[in-house]
Amino acid sequence: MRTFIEHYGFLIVLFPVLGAFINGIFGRQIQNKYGEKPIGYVASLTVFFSFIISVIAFSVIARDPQPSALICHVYNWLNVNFVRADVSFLFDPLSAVMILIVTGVGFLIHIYSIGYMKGDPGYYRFFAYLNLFIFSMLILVLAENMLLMFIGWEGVGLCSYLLIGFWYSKKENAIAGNKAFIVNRVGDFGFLLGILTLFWSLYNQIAANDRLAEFSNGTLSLLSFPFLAENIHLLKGVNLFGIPEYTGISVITAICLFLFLGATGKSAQIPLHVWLPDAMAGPTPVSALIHAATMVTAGIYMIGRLHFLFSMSSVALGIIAAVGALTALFAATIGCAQNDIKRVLAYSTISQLGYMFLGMGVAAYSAGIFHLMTHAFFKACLFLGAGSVLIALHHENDIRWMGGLKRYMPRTFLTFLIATLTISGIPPFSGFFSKDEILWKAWSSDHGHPILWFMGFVAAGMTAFYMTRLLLMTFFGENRRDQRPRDAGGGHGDQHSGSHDIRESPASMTVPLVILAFFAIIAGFIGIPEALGGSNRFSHFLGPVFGSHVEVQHHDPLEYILMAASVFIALFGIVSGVLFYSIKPGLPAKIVSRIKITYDVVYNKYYVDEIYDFVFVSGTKVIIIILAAFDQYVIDGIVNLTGFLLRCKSRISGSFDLRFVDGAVNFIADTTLSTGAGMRKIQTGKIQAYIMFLFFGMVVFVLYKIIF
Amino acid sequence: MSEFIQNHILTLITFIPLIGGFFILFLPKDKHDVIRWSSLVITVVPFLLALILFAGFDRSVYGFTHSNGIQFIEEYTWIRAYNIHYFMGIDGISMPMIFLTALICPLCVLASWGINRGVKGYFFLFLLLETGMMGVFTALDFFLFFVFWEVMLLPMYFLIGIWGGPRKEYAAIKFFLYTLVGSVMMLLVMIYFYLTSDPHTFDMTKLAEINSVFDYRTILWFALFINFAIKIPVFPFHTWLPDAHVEAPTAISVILAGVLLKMGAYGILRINYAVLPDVSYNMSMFMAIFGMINIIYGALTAMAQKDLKKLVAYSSISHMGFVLLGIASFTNEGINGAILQMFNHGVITAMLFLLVGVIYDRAHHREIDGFGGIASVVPNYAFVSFLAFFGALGLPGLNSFISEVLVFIGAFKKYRVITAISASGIIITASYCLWTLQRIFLGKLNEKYKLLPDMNIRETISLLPLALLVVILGVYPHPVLNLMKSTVKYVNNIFLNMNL
Amino acid sequence: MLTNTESLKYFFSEGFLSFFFLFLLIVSFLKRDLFTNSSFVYLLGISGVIITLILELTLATAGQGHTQLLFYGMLRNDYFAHLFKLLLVFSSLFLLVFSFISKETNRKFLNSLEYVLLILASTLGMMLLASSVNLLMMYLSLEFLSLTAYLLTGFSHRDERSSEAAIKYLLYGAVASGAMLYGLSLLYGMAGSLDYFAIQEYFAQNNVSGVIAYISVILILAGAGFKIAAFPFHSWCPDVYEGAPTPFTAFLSVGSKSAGFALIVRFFYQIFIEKGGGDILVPIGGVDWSLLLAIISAFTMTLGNLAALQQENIKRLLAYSGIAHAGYILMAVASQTLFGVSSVFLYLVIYFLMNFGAFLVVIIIANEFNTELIEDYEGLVWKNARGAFLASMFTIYLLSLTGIPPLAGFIGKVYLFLSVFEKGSSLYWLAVVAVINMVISLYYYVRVIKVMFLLKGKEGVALSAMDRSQYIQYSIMAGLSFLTIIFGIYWVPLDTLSKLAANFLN
Amino acid sequence: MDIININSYMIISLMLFLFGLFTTITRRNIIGIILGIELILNSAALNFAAFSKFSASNLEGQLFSIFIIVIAAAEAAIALALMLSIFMRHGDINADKLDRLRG
Repeated sequence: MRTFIEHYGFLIVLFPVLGAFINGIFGRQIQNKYGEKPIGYVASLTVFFSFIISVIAFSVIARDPQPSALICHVYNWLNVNFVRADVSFLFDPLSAVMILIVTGVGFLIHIYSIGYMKGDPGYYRFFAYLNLFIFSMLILVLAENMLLMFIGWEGVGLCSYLLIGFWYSKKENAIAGNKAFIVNRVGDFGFLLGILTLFWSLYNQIAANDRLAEFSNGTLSLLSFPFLAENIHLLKGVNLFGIPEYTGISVITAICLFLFLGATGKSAQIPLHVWLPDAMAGPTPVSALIHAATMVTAGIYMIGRLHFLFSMSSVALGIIAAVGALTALFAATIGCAQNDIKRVLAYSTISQLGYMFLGMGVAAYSAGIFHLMTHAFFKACLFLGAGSVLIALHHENDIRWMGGLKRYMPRTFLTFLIATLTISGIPPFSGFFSKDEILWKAWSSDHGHPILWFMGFVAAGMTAFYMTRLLLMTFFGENRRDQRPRDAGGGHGDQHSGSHDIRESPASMTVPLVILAFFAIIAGFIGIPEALGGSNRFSHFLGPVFGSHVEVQHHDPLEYILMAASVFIALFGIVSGVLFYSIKPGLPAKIVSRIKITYDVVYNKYYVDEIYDFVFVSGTKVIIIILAAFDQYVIDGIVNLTGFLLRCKSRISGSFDLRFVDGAVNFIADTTLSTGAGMRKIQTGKIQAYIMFLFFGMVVFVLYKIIF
Repeated sequence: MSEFIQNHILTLITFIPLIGGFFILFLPKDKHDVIRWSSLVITVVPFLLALILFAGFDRSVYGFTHSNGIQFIEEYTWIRAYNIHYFMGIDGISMPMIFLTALICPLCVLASWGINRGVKGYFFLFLLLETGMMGVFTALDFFLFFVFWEVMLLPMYFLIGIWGGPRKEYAAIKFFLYTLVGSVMMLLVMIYFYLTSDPHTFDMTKLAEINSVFDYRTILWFALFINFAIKIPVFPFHTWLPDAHVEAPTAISVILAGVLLKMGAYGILRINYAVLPDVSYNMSMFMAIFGMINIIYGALTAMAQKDLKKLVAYSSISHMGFVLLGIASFTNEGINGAILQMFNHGVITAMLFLLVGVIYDRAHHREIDGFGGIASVVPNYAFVSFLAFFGALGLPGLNSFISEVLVFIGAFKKYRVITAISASGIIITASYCLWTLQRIFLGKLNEKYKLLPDMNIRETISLLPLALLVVILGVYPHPVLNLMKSTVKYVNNIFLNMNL
Repeated sequence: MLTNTESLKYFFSEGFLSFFFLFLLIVSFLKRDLFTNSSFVYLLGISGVIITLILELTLATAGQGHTQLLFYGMLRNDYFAHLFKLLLVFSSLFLLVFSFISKETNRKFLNSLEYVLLILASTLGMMLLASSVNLLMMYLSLEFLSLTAYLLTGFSHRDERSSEAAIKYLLYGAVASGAMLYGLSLLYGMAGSLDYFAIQEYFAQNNVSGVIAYISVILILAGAGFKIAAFPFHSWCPDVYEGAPTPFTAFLSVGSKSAGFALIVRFFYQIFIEKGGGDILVPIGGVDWSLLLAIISAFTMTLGNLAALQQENIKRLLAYSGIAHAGYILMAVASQTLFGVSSVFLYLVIYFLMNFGAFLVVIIIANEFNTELIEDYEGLVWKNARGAFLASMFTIYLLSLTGIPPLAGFIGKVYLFLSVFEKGSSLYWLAVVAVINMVISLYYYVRVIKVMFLLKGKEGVALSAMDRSQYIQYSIMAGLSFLTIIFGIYWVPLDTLSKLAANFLN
Repeated sequence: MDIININSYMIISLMLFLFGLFTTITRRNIIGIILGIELILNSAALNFAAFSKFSASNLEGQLFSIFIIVIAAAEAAIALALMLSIFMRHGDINADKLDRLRG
């Protein structure tokens, strides 16, 4: 079976791109001739095929986990001197898990989108982009070397740009797409610098102990992950600029921070998180697939893939953990104050990503990946639930005007309830296990620290609070549709008064919801920690990738206390949510009025967007205007400058004929022309002046000779 | 017959357009279509020859100096008294450029179907221009190289001057003066080389072998560098480019950006590096800094432009900055990346200018803000423009990414800070590309262009090969990379064992 | 040193010319009516000059290698003299042909016979000047040429500018040749002899304190500089060129300028040079005339180009361009090398082609529109086939004057730079100045092209179509432009000729 | 050394030359200019004659001065002829008026 994967592993990647090609090029004809059905089926089938092969690959790896990864080499993409990159795919437990998530959740979302996008003119375009996204994500996940990963990395950025700006007729969507791509591009800049520093410092070290000969046969590649894994130790003592006595940042930390900058760009952490909330402008399945399950997790996967690099620099890990924890807390606070259903989920994604980074930061890589998997399931379920709510209420997404949907949409409500409980971290559900493991590792692991645990702990409480608020305001209480003031923002589409016509979404949308909810429940059981008697099969499964340093078996009593504390904080969040939003509906308004200023600050996302706009966007605008003017007037337009000066001089003197201004090229040409005009003045036409000039010339030459 | 073609291929490639041009002069003046079709056929012939050249090119030969073996050599004594030879040959550096020129010229003829004033003169001058360009890339005798270098100037002046936009005279004379200032400096250097080389020779490859004999080396190097910098164009000398581009007709600005800018970089590799290697090595920091300035400055000024064509012109300045950075890196990867970037940029700028031409033929103006949301009205045009603009910003998977990565990797070895700053250029490039796309294609549909016709067959044919190249070279760059690898390896070795 | 009677054998081309001149003079007194029809008179003149040309050619080819001093050391018929004579006779032939073509001289002139006679006389003067190796002979032939030129300038008496130009030309010329005369007398005083070779021996034996020699050289330069319109002595040039009838202006800019250069080269390379080993030339006489000529050349070039930038009148523009080209040629003279001498001759031949071509176009346009202003050339190429032909020919000449490669002007410039560089590093600055001037010159040459090509013609100014009768004009035009292009690509014949001209020193 | 030697001749011819130059430049009348030119030519003739006697001890110098006289006459003739045509047109022969050709 291993040879099967080695030969046909690339099919996983090939199918989605085939689907994208068919839908992209022939989509319009198919849609006009045969309607929307075949397009949806083509797209979903291709993803399903790659899902099947992923399952085969997963089973192959799960059955005999050899240490060496399984590589499916397709062709040599780039081979210039020492820069060598092949298009080849790496199958090991980590990538197996990831391709399962990507293709599995992807397939479910494809099914869901068939229903969701019904009637949209750009139907074929949507599925083409979706397939293209799956293709890029699979490349990112299966890439065997950094450059190929970079292609996947930017490929998903492109697809998110296309999908966010899918309904491009509205200006805001297009701008949101732009914002997403440019912020990602900032991250990619960091990623690129990481690759460059890694490449050259590794090259110098290898050249130092003259192992360059190995590269002569042209098979080894400096940037491929297996090679990096073995030779990263060479970089241990090296500092950034390779100058021995310069003691500053070690090159490992520099590389990790650059790569982490790339990760924050992609996974929307603190400095570069601004694009994710705006990305909600895209269709909901897009948000579910890209901005919840797969793309945003790319950063975590990258750190997981390069764990050997990151674990060598405790400084970098500390920063990652701190940023993760901070983002979790920061996003959670904003989440509580948002009224748009999708924005709440967006901020909750940012905060959950913060958890994953926290996990990675404390070197609990398997815990991070475990939370990534469970988060993919319940967050996708939440988004799809929100999607079906939006469809039912004709694209009304402001939760203040919803309520009481429990009666009309039982299945959506049920799955939404399960997912909310999972995310809040209630024990039987998978959310509890993965989040708790991270929190435990945040405290216990040698890179961890109690403050990190405490920040995670508070964020967990807030998560429970805002999720319950969301659940209650949408599904419980009575319907507040008619209280909607005429001009309230958000929610376009016709105003249906009354609530009688809200119907449950069709089967094609609710079935994926149920499956996802089911996974949200059972996913936790494969990672039950030893403390609770489970064998934590998930971290053992990932053992070979992250080095199976089996934790010491002692059951520290502290673990149980922390577990109890996290359950307590979850319940406290839910209870306070219920208290605020169902028992005493007036209470939140009163509290808000008392802490008006802080509420406004939190509601407006700490004005981060406004600051970025002011500093960067209008800043660059000013710079480019100055530069363009500089280019036109100073360098090129010395013409206009001197032309202007000469014109006013000529108006004053009136004797010069200055028609030459339009023909002059630049300052030098200008002076030559004016001296030319001067020359003409000497030619006065008087014969005696000429004769004087003749003798004057001769006298000058004679004097020159006598003097020198 | 094929044997004749085999050993006269370079002369044929260079002079068929000229002979065709004279043939066109005798066609009847008013039969525009006959003229257009015959000139198309005339430009397709060199393309076929270029394909033969591409097939027959031996990728393993070093080239660059006489002893290493230049390919497809044609050497006849031209003026015995002064040892001037009609010496033509190609190696890894010139082969991609010849292929690019042979590819772009037929597309430009296709794009100039709209010219209807003095059609005969236009196509004659265009074919003369093609001969000049081919000659520059094939000539290996400095005298012949200089003759072709100036022959190329003449038609450009008339093409911009007669068929250009409103300020065409100013742009044309500016172009002519800037380039002439450069080429007169090269004339002095050429004569100095001739007189100080002991068996008085103009042959560039032989000059490369006896390069230690000249004194005043730095002055010579700067004279040559300024000439080629004006052509690239490098920062302080670039002001002719936006004017020339905005005023030139579409097909001419395609040629101008697609091929003429590459001659500067080609010249630096062919003469500066060959004859004055030690000075070039010392000046690498100087060139790298200017490369960086070009990238950042070009990108920022592009962002501020209101006119689409000027924007593309400034983007060319920014992309050529990569070429200069790559050349200045003196690493195998860097120089390979630079030459690949020359090829890729040629393809992408040609596409961008053709697209500008398409929209200009329909809307008769180029104000970026004048359009809006036309993607729904012209889907094919939108798709190709997105492909071109994403190619321009160096999206991985398309061709520019490979050359940009190679340049970055190459340049990072010696100039870490400069490369880091240049790498920030990709952010600025991404922002102005997307901002332009958003203002033209996305957002609310501008009522004026509700019934804008999509691309017709002629335009599609002229854009198709370029679009395919952008994608294919992104996924599989070997066809072009293999051409230059061995020559660049040799060039790199010169500097390695110069133990500086 | 041949006696007068023996040297007549080598003198029959000038002899025939003077005989023909006298014969015509006498016949004109007897039968005035024969010469009323000016076209016939021009054809007569042309045939006379052609015969002289043929005779000169036979003399040049026959006289293989044995150069003598004729008339007791007055003239020297070496290859330098023969080649320059051929060039000068050709230029007077073109002058006659152009006068035949141009309406200004063909229709309006009453006494075209005197015009032709004066032209023959000036040709004789030039031929003598090219071969004279004696101070007296040099002065006499120079004055002979100048006096006839003063009269020819003032010939179109109906146009008041022409007589003003003539009087200016005369007064300026007289003063300049007076100064030269004074210089010659000082030189004679020092060396004690009028013969070039004797003076050279004098300077070779005893080194003279430079000041007196230097002053005499500068004074002599006044006369020679006046002839080629070099820097301090150029003031007459624009006014005379504008005033004189256009064919004669063409002749002045090519013929008399080449004669002036023959004089300068002969004077400096015969007297102030000692023949070192091989072709090394050692300057003697304590006068660093290479630096002097280099400075004059730099000033001449720069002044010529700068002043030409904003000319409105095409003849004045070509005048200043002529001054600039004189500056370029002086560069080669200043290089003090044999190769420099051959470059001078080569450049003069190429300059001959370019300038006569340009003036032919000016004459034809003057015939059509009766104008010399550049803006009247507007949109010439778009008028009709004839306009397109004229405009493209004019472009070839103008671009060749700038020195754009595929044309002969570029080869001329390359030769000049080669000669300057051969002098070694002392003249590099001059090459840089020349290069900058090339760029400046591009501007005003291309301004004319811009007017012709890039601007749309004024309506209502029609150009008569190409008709059969003007076939002479077009064949000459086509011939000149063909040569300008061919010599730009394959100029070996020119090179051998110029090498020949240079070995007059041995 | 007799009193009148070569130096005195040279001084006189130099004086003559300078006077000639002075008159050419200052006189407004064309005839005045022509006179000035004649003076310059005569100074050269004097010089030649003197050198022929003193330093060259051959007759070439005097031969030269005779030719100078011939040339001076020719020049004067032509100058006067041209001046006549100027006079007929302008009515006067003021050198400063002749500035129609300039620039």
